[in-house]
Amino acid sequence: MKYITTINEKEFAVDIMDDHHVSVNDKVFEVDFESVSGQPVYSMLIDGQSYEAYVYAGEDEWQVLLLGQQYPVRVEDEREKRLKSSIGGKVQESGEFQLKAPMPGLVVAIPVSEGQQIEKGQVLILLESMKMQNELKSPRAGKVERLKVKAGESVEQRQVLLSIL
Amino acid sequence: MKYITTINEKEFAVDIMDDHHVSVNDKVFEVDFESVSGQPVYSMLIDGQSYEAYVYAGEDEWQVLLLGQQYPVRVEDEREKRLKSSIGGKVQESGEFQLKAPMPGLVVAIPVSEGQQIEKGQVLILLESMKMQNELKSPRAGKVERLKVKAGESVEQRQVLLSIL
Amino acid sequence: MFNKILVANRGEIAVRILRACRELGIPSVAVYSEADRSALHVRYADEAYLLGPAPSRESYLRADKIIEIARKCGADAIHPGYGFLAEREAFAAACLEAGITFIGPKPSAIASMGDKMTARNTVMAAGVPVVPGTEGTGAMRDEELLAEAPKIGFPLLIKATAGGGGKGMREVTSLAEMPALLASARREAESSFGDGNVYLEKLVEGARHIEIQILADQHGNAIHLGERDCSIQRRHQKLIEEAPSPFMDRELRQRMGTVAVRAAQSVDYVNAGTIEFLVDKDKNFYFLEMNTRLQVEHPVTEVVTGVDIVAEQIRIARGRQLSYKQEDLVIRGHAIECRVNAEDPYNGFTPSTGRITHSLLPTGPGVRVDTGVYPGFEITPYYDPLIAKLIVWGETRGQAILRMRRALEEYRIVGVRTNIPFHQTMMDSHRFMGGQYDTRFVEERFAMPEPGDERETHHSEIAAVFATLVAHHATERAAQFVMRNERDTSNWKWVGRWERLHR
Amino acid sequence: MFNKILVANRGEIAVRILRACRELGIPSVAVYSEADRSALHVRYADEAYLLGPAPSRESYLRADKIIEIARKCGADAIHPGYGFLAEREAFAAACLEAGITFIGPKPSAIASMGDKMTARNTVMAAGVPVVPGTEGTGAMRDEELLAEAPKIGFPLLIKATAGGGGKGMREVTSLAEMPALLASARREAESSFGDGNVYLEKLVEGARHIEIQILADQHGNAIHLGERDCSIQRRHQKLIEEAPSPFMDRELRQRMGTVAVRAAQSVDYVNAGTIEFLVDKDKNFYFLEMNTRLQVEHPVTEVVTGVDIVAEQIRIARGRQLSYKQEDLVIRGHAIECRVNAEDPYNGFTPSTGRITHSLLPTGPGVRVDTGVYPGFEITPYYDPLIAKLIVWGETRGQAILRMRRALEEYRIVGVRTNIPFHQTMMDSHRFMGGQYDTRFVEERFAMPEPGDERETHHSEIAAVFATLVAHHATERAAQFVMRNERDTSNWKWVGRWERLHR
Repeated sequence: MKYITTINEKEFAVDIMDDHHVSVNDKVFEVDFESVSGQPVYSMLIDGQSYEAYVYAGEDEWQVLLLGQQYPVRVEDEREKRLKSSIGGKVQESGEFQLKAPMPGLVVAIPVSEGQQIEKGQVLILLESMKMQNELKSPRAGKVERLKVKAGESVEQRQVLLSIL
Repeated sequence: MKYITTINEKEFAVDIMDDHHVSVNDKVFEVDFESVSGQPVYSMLIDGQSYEAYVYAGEDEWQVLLLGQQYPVRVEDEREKRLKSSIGGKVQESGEFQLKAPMPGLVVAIPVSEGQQIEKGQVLILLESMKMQNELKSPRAGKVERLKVKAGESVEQRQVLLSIL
Repeated sequence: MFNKILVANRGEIAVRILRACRELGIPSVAVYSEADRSALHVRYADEAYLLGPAPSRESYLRADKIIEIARKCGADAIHPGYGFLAEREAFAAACLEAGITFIGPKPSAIASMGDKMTARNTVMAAGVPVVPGTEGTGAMRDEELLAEAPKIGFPLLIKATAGGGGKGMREVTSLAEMPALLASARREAESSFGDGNVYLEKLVEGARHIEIQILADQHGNAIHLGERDCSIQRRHQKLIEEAPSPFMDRELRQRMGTVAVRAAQSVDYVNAGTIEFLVDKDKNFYFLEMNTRLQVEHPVTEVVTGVDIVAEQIRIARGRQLSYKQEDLVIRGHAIECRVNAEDPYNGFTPSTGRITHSLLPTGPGVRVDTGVYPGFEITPYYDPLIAKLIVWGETRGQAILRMRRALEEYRIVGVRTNIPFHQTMMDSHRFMGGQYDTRFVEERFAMPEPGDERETHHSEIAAVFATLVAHHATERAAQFVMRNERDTSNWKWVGRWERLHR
Repeated sequence: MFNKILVANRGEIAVRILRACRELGIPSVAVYSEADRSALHVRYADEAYLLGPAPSRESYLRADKIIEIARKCGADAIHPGYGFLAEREAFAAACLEAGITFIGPKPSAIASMGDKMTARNTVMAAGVPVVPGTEGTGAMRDEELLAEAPKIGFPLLIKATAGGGGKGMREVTSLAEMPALLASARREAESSFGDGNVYLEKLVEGARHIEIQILADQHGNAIHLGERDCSIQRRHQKLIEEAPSPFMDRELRQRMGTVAVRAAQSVDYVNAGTIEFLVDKDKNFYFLEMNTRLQVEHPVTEVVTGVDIVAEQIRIARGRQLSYKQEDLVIRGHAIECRVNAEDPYNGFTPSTGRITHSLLPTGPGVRVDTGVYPGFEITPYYDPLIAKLIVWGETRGQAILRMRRALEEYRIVGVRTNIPFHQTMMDSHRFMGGQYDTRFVEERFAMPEPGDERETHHSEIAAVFATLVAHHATERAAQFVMRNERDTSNWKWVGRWERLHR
């Protein structure tokens, strides 16, 4: 089974040949791969080299934590890949930016108000979590819309707080 | 719900009154009980005293490992209990004794043969496990029957090896 | 001995103190919030009582409830740990009134050292050098502070009067940005300590944060246990501490030690305490503040001196004499501590919460772990992000660094992000190995590795294979699942992942 | 330095050695049997290669395969650990022929110390006292041994010529029972070492097992690192070791140390080794045997001396000089090691196997754990039952015992039975606390606590409540389950238990 695997723009043609052989860009490796105690922790012996990684599904990519380094990885089988490119570009692209809470916490202050025009980098919300104040800034200029929270409110991780249009 | 709980012949009348109250022989305790991280490890706060135990189902009793002490516990609700006593005595009682492997291992030698008359304490089977030789002895006098294994054979834990009649 | 000690804290430090109680054969009492019912300190204590809901204000800061519980269960001593009520004069006083021994200094000492300005004046009077800053004129309004700032000169720091641990602290490089920073500092101070007062202090550049551990008994004996170098900080939060300091020499250690003891004596200090200094590149040192409690980083001192500081605190509180004289103390080898926080170093160190599903602690020679968590435990957003302290000992600093690398590589935590990669990068950094760092190092000269170099390219290839194999299996298993192959229980696992992948 | 070290072992000792390699910056290679694919030593090594099926004969004893793998992967040194090939002269020789450094003594030293009788004669010649027994007349037939026995006198021991660790060892109290015991001893020796030869040795009564750790380099320097008391044994298997020995005094330590070094020099010993002595109540000591390898219990010596014995082994093998002189060595505090075995102390210490589902390691001040297992790992019947070594350090022996109690209480292992309760009982025993024990203590004077006493009755009440609550919930949940209330996932857990209960 052939896959196109991408790590920060770098593409790898990975072919899973059988249970013990994998080729990367046509270079063949002997592989012994298994999950450790049913956890998303994997041990891989690749040509004898012993590696262990924590692999889990992120928002829309796989996240691989290997030797203290974190790699966001996109895995697509060739068909998918072709399909995508024919459509062209990411679908996620859209005029609206939704500010989501990066962590659970308490909304301490909202220095902006609905309908307000704001600049890139401007602080939208002050969120307190684990006793630290975190300033959530706007990734771009725009207009504040759909303000969904009030100061003093607790929010869940990834909860939508407001939108920028 | 009322139970009769027995630990080496000693009986306790345990009444689970509600989620936070239990009485033992009519003495009432305030109890906060919960499983730790979904394991058979339990934390119990009983009148403020913090105890932790590993509780699991043994052959026909519950096993409780508490503060380094192991307690085999029989728990019966009153109805069951009355039922049993009416039948009278353990049902398990029977003329046949089945020798089961106390652990997985390798049968090294079988000093007895089928049909042989043996005495209490006589060695029936030599089982090697974790590099130690273990002598499995007969709990009573009798006749060796249904010899189910051969020397050199590997056996599973609790596998029946032979019977004494 | 005490009949029973109540530990008014949570997490790793509560566990640390419970261990000391157990080793001294003293029954221990834990208190906990609703979020902490199955926390390790509740599991390890002899007794445990509920304080209230998760927020600290309604649980671990409820002095009244804690004292009431101590009374009810017959605890005759309370150990406050660090944070929460540890440096509240009122709490220490309330304990005394209730006839309960507060394992720490007298309320008066907490008071005079707790208010940074009083502290400065007290130690200055005792001839201890301090960092230039606004004098002890109590609470100042913004206008006054803005007026004072230029006299001190920029860069300078805004610090919370009641503060500590970098909370309510802001750095100011120009008068222009000062008003905004004053506001946020006051806000954070208010929410952290219930006191919005702040003061100004000159920022000593190229400074190292070096602190001296002291022990003092009720009989007038006071000794120091040498220094800890805590210069590896981020946003004024300590991340790595070591003892001895690679920057230190015997002569300076002696001078600072003597000064530290003098500072402590200036407030008749009793029990364990720490004097924090800033040391500039010319080895001039300035008194920063005194922490009138056990420090997070106390283990590095324990490891090199062999002194059990918590056990010693308890003995002192009982009125015993110190078990050591200054000359008894020998520093053996080198110790390093890494604070493992639930923070994502690849994401601006944002806090990470969730259930720890899998965890493997580093063990073996020269490794100590102080932690309050275990697999299955949930990291909540209510408390600070410290989940473990990893401490190593080595005969030399070099050996300690190599051992720390080994230990960090062994450490596995699945379920929350941690800053372990940060520590690994630090242990590989030449400046850290050379001991060439100051308190600004992390913010100004340090960066997480970028992909691209030799080693990296090879590893990203490996990462690609990992991800592809996992994705491949996930798809295959999911397919099987659709075929209702329910015998194979491992499916459930895979399906779980499959679903996560597509949520 | 070596380019790469292959570790020809498994379990905790393989992990211990891999850690040393990592800390010295030397790439490491693990070898494993089919049963050990996900063992910790495979996870921690830089490289790992399969040896063969689970049985040792087909995997960890395959000297040929191991050397072939070392050649293929470019390992220029092999560390044998203990057991398996560690004391096989042929293997050490084969390594040399293959141009691979064997991290241990010369084959000749292994040979002369490996054969117990040659060993006795060699050290006797060097003036080291030995226990009376059958002289070095090589392999003896049963008749000869039966004839010799009365001359030595009963009780006496039958020991495997190629043996160690109590395997193939039997105790004989009368001539009558001797033939049967000879047979079983030879059988066990045969199956353990592939050599059924045995010899006789007088049983020294009231004896303590005290051993001296020595280090010798290739330049003729040899030192001793003091003693370990290993008298707490069962069936001649060590269970608890401590350093220093409570029975020891400086003068005796010096004498035994000197004799030990002399014994080692009598075979030009190089690298780390241990001389085992029996010491009677009058402090007469007799040479027992020399273990020409790393000992299981080496950590207690590491903890009190600060010497990393494994790192030192590697340096010595590279031809470096010892890093220490005899006078450099200072013994600091006291260390105790408990061997945590997968054995059920309530069931005649029968081995217990299965998957470790949940485990919590003791950590914190003064605690070290050396282990090769982790939650999710399966304990198989193929190898020895040692799953972890729990080592504690204390300023005094008393503190060490209290700390060990604390650590044992913290230790949680679910899935297999362990002998932790045995260790807890031992730490509570007055004779152990008083240091009043000999090698027969466990078998003759020691018993697991019987229910009945004060404390016990209270605890059985608690146990009753635990069991009743679990049973109660199990029934209730099962009922719910029947009602197909599938939303509540926790049901699954409960049902699992319910099924186990009724299997």
